[in-house]
Amino acid sequence: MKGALTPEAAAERIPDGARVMIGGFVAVGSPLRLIDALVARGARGLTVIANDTARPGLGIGKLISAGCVARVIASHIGLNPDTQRGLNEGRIAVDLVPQGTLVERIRAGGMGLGGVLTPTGLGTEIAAGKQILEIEGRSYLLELPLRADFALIGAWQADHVGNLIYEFTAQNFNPVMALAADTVIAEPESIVPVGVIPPDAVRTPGVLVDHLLVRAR
Amino acid sequence: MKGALTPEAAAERIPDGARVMIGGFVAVGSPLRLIDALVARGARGLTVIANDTARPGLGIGKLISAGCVARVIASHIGLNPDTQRGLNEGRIAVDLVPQGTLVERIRAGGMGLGGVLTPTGLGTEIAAGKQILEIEGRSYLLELPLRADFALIGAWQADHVGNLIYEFTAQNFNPVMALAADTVIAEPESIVPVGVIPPDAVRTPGVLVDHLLVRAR
Amino acid sequence: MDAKELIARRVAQEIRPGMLVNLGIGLPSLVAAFVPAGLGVFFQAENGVIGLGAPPPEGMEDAHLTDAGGGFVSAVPGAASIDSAMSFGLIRGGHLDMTVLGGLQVDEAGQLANWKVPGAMVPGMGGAMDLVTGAARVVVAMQHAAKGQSKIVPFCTLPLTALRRVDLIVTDLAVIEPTAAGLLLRERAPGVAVEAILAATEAALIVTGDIPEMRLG
Amino acid sequence: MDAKELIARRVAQEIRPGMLVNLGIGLPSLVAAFVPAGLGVFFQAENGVIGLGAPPPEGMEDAHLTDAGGGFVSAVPGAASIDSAMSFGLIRGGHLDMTVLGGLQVDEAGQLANWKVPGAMVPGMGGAMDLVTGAARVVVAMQHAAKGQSKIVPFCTLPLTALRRVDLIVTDLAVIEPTAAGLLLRERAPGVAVEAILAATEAALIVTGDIPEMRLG
Repeated sequence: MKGALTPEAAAERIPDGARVMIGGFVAVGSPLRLIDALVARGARGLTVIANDTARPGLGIGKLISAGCVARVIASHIGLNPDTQRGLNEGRIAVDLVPQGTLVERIRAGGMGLGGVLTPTGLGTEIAAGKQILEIEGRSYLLELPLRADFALIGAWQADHVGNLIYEFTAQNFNPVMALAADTVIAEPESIVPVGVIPPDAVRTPGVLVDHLLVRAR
Repeated sequence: MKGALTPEAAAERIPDGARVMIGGFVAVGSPLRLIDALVARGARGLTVIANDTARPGLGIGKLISAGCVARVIASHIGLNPDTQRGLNEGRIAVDLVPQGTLVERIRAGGMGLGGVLTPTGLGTEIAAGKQILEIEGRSYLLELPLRADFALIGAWQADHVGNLIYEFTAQNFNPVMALAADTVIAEPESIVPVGVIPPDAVRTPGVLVDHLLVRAR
Repeated sequence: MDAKELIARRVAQEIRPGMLVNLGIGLPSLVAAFVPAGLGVFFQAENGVIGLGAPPPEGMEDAHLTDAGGGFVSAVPGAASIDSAMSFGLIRGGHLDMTVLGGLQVDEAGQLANWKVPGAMVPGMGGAMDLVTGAARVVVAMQHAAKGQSKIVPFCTLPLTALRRVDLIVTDLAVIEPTAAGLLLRERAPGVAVEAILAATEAALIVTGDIPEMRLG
Repeated sequence: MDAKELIARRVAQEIRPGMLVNLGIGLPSLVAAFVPAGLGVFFQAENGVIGLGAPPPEGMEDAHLTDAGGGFVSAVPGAASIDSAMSFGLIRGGHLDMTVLGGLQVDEAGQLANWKVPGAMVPGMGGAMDLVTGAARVVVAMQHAAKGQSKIVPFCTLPLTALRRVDLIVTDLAVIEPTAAGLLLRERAPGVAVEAILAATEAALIVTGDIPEMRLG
């Protein structure tokens, strides 16, 4: 852990054109203040890797509507007509990835594995151009690892060394994304002294977190 | 969850020649009463998939010394001279697998993935006969998934629907093994009513557990 | 009884004690209301909970506990929070006993299309490709026709969700079982004649013997 | 100062503030005692804890909290429990800043052999292959010779642990840095002459300029 950042300082570090993983599922568990700061900075040309693009006016949907995003790698954009419109008008490139493949590709990128061998997508249009391996009599698609320049993580609580815990369905993609980016910035709802989060409760070890977002004022 | 079993009943269900994953690391986190019951039953010809074979008289070491084991798939046997002797005398076949590869092969078997693409082992004797894939300019060994007939899991606490939690380093291989066997039997140190283990604390969901071992008398 | 309730009630009859079941958003999510408590069934939401419960009392919503559509839910006693990697490991690894999904088309091979209408609507596959590929049993719950067009067709013209043949189709008119020989008509909705079903179905249906009315429990 | 303490003290000088460090069992585990508190260093044990601490006070040992050798340890404030999948994901994914391992041989290519003596001793690689492949920095801590035989050799005759060139070798006689050009002699133990090191080393060493005595902090 290298210290705490204000949302503004965090947004300044994330340059236009950066590749950014953002946790959350329809904005549940998304780092909402970090997203607002990127919109406020007027970020441009971001590649966003996330489960979905939420809804207009909500979470990642704000980045879409504000024109911050050039490319989306996600499993679902169906709740956000702005993403759909950007795709149709050629302003936003969209790579659709099955949700289970997406999380596993991110995990592979974060854990030093060369790819993911999955039956998901075989025989569908997402298999186009991909290598198929026959292993012990079954077929698998080879899907490549994903990494990013930044991972923006939403958490419920952090301690002073960056250990993170999550609540219920707000966990989703956050733990794997914390493994797969050069710089990891976590936005917890509260920050507590070391020892408050017991070792067995930790879901993301602090050694993976570069910066915490300062507490909300 | 299908109910609780006595150690004797559990050992009766595990036939000679079965392929058995056993959690634990030098017996820390191993299901010790299940192991004792297999020894008492006089099990024969087991294939044991585990991190290590512990020490003589301890955990999996008891299965080795009692002649229950025909084959070991493990990362380390160095603390158990009985395993070493069985190997040298041709009584026990030993497949040595790097620890990180072993856990990932088990996870792949449990999660429906076709294999593991890892740089670990490249250029060493364990790469012999294995497929090597070049992906984005790097080389990876293709390691195959592992599954078993039974997984014997050591846990700290279970609730009545089989949700499991672990303590400190007693977690180790137990959570992945709970994914990768046809029948999963968990041996918790205590069993508590539903609701005592909060949802966010659960490490192995009860839906993965077929049987709990009855409480120790 | 309206069409959606009829479908949901019939699908509920497919659920056996102790199953782990995933319900898609929209129509499939209605099924839960018709599954008797006490069956020991756990509902999984792919965004990260095993043990999804009914919407919470007014004013007790938790922003961190939602279903895959982003709607507020609760968690039943014995629930477990999981991250997306575990969620899709359960799905892809065959640990999910049943999934109930909506459909755009199902064809005579029993293959499903439900994630894209080229040129019109590209919501994305979300978890559908993993669910159809990995679940032990796949039930499609949908209206028999949309805009006067049969959704049960000789050959899917929309992009496939998976190669896998689904196990059952439940519509407001009929229950149909895809088999290697083709689509078997199993049941008809109350008061609906076989001739009416055949007339409303673009695909060929196999009709043998007497076709009973739907079991609605 | 005995040979092992000398090696451990010198290795401790390699550790920088905030690092995540894995210490192998045996000699490498002695290093922790010479790393100043307050550096913000976390020690990882591959069996499942980040934040390994010194042995607990007599009578306070926890059977579920051990190091990779099975010895009782404690956990420092801010520690996190992890399972084997996360543990080796951290190692293989490059999240581990340094590993300190014992060795049987290191050769002029900087390659390490430390897991097998064919026909004599087959302890297994445990986590060593993953650690050497994945850690950001690999330090070998070993006696310069065993039974009068140099352990630093022109070419490893024992099975390799990994293809990767290790970053530093620290022995009771010298500090040696493997490079693309060969093995650079960097430091000599207090009171040991360069000639004595060369005489005790079977491999060729590159000696340029004045070779300082070891920094021991």
